[in-house]
Amino acid sequence: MNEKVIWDLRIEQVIEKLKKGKRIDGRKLDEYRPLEIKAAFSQNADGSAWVKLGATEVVCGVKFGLGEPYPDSPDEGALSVNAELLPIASPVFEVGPPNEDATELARVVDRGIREAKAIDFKKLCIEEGEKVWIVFIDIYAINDDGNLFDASSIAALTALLNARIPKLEDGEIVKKEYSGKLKLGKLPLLTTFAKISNFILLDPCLAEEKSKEGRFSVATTEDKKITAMQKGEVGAFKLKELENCIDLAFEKSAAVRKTIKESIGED
Amino acid sequence: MNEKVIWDLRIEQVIEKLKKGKRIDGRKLDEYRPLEIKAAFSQNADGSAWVKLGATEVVCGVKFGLGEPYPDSPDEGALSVNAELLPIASPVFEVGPPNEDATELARVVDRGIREAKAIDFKKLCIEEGEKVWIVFIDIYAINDDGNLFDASSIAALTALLNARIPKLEDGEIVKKEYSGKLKLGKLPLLTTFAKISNFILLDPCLAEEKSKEGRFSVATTEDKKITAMQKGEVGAFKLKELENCIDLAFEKSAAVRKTIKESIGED
Amino acid sequence: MNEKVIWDLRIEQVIEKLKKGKRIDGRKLDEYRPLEIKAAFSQNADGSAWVKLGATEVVCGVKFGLGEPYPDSPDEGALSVNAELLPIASPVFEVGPPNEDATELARVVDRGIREAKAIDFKKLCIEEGEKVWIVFIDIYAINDDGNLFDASSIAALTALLNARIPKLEDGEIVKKEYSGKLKLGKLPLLTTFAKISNFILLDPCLAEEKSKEGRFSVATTEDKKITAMQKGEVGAFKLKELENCIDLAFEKSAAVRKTIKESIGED
Amino acid sequence: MLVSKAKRPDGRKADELREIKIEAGVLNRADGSCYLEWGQNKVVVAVYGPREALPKHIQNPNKALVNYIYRMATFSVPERKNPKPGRREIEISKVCGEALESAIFVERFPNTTIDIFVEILDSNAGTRVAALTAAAVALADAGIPMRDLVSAVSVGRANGEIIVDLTKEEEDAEDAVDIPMAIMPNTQEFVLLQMDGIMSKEEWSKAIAMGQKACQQIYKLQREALRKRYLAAEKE
Amino acid sequence: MLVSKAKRPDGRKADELREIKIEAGVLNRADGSCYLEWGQNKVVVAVYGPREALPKHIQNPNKALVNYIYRMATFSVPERKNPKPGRREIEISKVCGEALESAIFVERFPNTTIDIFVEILDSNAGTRVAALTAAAVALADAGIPMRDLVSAVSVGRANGEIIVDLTKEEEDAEDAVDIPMAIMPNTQEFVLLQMDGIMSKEEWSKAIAMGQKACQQIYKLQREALRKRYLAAEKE
Amino acid sequence: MLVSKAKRPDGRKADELREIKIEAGVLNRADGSCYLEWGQNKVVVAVYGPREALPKHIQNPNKALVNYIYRMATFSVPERKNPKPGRREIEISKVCGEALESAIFVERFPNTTIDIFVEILDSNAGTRVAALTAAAVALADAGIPMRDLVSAVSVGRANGEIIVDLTKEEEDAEDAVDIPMAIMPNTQEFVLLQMDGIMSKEEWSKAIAMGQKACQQIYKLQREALRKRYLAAEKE
Repeated sequence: MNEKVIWDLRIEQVIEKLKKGKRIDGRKLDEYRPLEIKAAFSQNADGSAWVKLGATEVVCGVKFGLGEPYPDSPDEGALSVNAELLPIASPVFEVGPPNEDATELARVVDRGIREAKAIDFKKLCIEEGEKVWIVFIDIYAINDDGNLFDASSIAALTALLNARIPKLEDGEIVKKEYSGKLKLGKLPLLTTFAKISNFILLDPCLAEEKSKEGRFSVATTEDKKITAMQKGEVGAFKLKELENCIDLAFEKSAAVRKTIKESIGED
Repeated sequence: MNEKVIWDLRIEQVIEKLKKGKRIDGRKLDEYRPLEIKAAFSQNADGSAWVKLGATEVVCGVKFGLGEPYPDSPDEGALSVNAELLPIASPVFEVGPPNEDATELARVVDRGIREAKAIDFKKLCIEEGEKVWIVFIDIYAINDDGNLFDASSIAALTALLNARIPKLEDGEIVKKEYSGKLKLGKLPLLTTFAKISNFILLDPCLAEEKSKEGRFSVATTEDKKITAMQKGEVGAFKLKELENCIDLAFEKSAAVRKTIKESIGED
Repeated sequence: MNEKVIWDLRIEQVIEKLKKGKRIDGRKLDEYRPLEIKAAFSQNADGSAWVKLGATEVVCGVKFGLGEPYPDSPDEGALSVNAELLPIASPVFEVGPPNEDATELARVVDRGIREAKAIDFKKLCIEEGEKVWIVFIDIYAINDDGNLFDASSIAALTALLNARIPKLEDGEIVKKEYSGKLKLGKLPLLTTFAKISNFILLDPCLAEEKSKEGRFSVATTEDKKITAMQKGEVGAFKLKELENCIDLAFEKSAAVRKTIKESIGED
Repeated sequence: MLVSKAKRPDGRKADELREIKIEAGVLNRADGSCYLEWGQNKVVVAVYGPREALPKHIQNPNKALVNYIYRMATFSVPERKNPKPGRREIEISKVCGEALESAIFVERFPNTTIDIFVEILDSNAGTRVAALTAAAVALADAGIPMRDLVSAVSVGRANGEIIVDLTKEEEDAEDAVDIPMAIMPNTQEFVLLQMDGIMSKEEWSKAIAMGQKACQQIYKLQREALRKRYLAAEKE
Repeated sequence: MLVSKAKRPDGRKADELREIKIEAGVLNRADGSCYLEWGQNKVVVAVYGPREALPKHIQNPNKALVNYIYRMATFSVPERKNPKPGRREIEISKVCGEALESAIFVERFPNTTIDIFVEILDSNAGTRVAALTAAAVALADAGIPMRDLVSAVSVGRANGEIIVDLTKEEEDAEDAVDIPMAIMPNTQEFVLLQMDGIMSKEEWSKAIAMGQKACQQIYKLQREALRKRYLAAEKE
Repeated sequence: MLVSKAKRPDGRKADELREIKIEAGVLNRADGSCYLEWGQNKVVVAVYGPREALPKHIQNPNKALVNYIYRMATFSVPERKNPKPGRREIEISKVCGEALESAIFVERFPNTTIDIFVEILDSNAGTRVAALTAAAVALADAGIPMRDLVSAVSVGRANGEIIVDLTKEEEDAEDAVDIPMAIMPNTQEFVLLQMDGIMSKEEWSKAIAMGQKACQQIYKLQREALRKRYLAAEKE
């Protein structure tokens, strides 16, 4: 109850300030919050990343599993992206299997990576029609202070970039030994915007998310291709607004990509 | 609430009229509502039917799948009948997995077909002990204006009658090609009755269902055999009443069978 | 509501009496309720037992199933212990999959048996790496008048002791024929205590369970080894109390073991 | 009515029931209970209620809800049953609950629920009618007012003969028909009637008549169990 | 804007829609309904509400909840679908419900829910936009006040061409891009926009422009269906 | 008490703990939180409450409910864990919640719930005691009044030696015994005690004594983490 009153005041504040061209935390409209990445934080994961975007925290782990290929792509590995909005991350998140918010998050991150052909699935074939690698990307929200989408996308890309493929012996995984790194063809990243009172804001914080009239995310690659889009939440965007978002995404994701590379010692 | 009041009035009306020997919609006690059948309405289904029985609407699709036979019948295919009471069909139906009403409906339709030996399961064996056809019959209630049992039974039989068995190549299903029609040995149909104030009514509409003190369904074949029975809902039947129902079922299902054959161009 | 009032009075009574060194049902602090065991009561089970401990009743059945061994123990069979707190057993038990209470119960019984190496899993290997016996122990609470833990442990051990291993022919189970008895290396039994007002009571009845400030169970073998422990429920134990419980468990389980042997005609 | 004299696999006559033992009031936590053995079948039933139906929105202001849950123990069948309730158990729970509700004066207990929990501990065909028979006794033991008891039996055909109380072996016959039925023994009205198999109306009528007779025997056993229970209770 | 003249597998032009039939008010139990055929796609939609949201704790005192449930019949796809809703259906339900809510005057109906149930009975690509188009008609049929209708179409690329209304065959092309979109036809604002595939911003802009044009055609068909429905209702 | 001088696989002495780092107050959305590293184990804990328990019918008018949820991330173990919680996680959640409740003044907060959520992000034996240790700190950080902190450690036997703080490698020894324990460090009372393995009472007593000593070290680290947190909070 009091919680509601506080948020109502925050929303008022967000809108008040925006009318004066200012964001509640002092950022410019097209400015990301400070980004910190800890790559490879988990030893049991084959690849991992802990991402802080402002106060928003997301962890991601990559594991390789063995499985059968899909009948219509017998020489290709597979990708499975899952996300959990842990109750740790927010007083409003609940215990239980992924809800529709977590499902949307996982699927949008998945599409960005999959459609960019970031992973060469043919290289993940072990025995055609019989055995392939399945890449599991598991994302956990640890603290939700807004824009879990971009934080998750950054965590997933970083975890993939430091992921090592397990060593096989007689068709079984050898624990703690690796045959090499996973190589990525593209580096797709999601860039997310909120619309509030006809302003378009990059990387909305929680107070801004609660004020928003629509979310728009676009996944782009380093060579300025679009690989996924998602308009979500209640609200409507004008074509001009979408076009501006796409241009900003090309520009802003480049800086994020640089931070990611630094985090894995590739700069 | 208002809904409840309206139904209470309708129930009063049903009983009032019955006492004068009349049904609420003017039908005779042993009269079916108008029946319309659209066979093979869905291209992706291997067999299908859209049934309107008065305002009650049910769709049914048949799909053939590959599976292993049961250990105790290694040379026989299998049958799986499922029903969903879609929330589309009624303001009181809920989203979710089949509840006990849907389960009963599916199992009664299943028994009628299975016990009549309508399907020759031995002909659905592909490789003994290894691979057989599984016949999936999936029933969806689209509009519930009473007697979903008979509408579902009619839809299932019609869908089976226009079902084609997929073509196999190297043990895999070839999409959109068929090896022939499924042939049925018998044409079992369910005929359902409601008991209201000691009257027995064929094909109860929704208002009659809400007034009923017991439901009785009997599946019969064209050669006057009984293949399944189900007394359901709260209420009790006298032996004489049951016997009359069986005789009526033999008679009334014959006309329905004729309409089904017309719908698939076999008359 | 009235239920609650009655239990509150019973709890008062339990504590009142304890202060005078007496238990509500007249037992000594370290005394079990009367124990009755009916071994092999179910013909379809491979082994079974019906246990009455005072008014507490538990049934247990053992079934052998065929399965694949775990990759890290290719020459060993497996054990699966499940427990259901049937709503039959208590007005507060609910329909549905095992809750956390049933899960704890099953796992504590499981650990007692497993860690004692009561079952020689190597003897349950049929074909290394391919096929092994899985021992299913299924426990059902029938009447909960307290201490389901010990009743379940007694039922599980008795059911194992009268369990017969099915006969195999061509790798399949032959119904109603057996190749021999399951032999147990140890006879582990759980002994459970409640702490109430700083008294430690053996085999708490329901009124005592409701009064308790902590439960402690210890699984012991006939050669005075400890094979499992579980402190459960809210409450704290002093080291001295735990040590006394262990000593009592060694002593009291011996008598129970004797009753079990009698029930299977081995005395 | 002619009853065949041919002997059945277990030596019974066509209209002969397996041995049935009924004991009422066997559990102390339930409001009513019954333990029943019917041949190899072993059933425990507990009844709770009428008690407040919760959550409140499921309450019916005009009558008690009757909630019948039929379950089989994993080890009660030849091959271990999955602990998760199957569609068969769900359907049986529904129609058996409806059968019993037909006999209970539910209108006397608005906003309540009468819960009937059944567990099958060993089985050999006919568990649903065994359970229904036991449940009627448990309801009476709980003091739930009923128009009449409910007595149930399965009838049908196996190996060319119309018979009562089929065993698993008979249910597996090539020509088997299984007809579980339950009646209120005083009015002879049917509250449960199902059928699996294919037969003519004439055969069906013959089977039903045998079932009606068998239900009267079962009714006698139910009353006897209740009588014993009342005598024992009086003594206490 | 130049539209390619190359013919597509089914003979359509790049900017040509498949045949679309819309019928409003087809079900008598729902408050509003619509049946739509779009090429091989067949969709039924029912709308209930605004009705009291239950359980009470989900109620929003400031607005109606919009609950959109998109499901595919098991037989509506080439290989039988698992009856359990998949993650794809859950995501589509979420974003399509949000798209429609953007057009509904939800603030007029506090504490209520508007339930929109969609079932796909046959399919060949573009089912989510077909369903959304049908749902907008069903909402209007239910008399739910809206800022504007919602018209939806999928655009994208296949075999090097920017096209509208892709078929399954086109979606399976090596270079396929699928962009489901929905707009409010009067304001041209986007309420749904998704994308699968990889393309440049220029191609995307071209596809979107074709989609905007197509939505105006679809809008016309929606209004026509509603007009027929109102005329029929008036006669009654 | 004699402690063996034999070195363990990772070079530790029998009574030597792995390195432990504790940080309190790491999350801004939770009422209390803690991040803990214990050897390879990595744990995050968030505490919410006391807050109103919902739905209302679960409320206890005499005390706060303590709801402890222990989960492992899929990637925190050598082979990817199924995301669905397993029976192990359910049992651990139950007994660890009961252990903590033994120390909390729950009677001061009727009708509320205190929610404690644990996620294991990397693991190498001893995660339940690591989590319990972190949870006690998170509870203190949330300002929940407690009789005492709770300090936890696992003791046992491997390769013939009685040791504290077993690693996975030690847990896999032929003769391994694992005894997770938690005490209230001031009263030395046990609030958690479990055991896996087979040993004599004498060995058990020796292990427990080592565990009690280790808990005092852990208690020191917990207090230190809380002290830092309070100093930092004061500065703000």
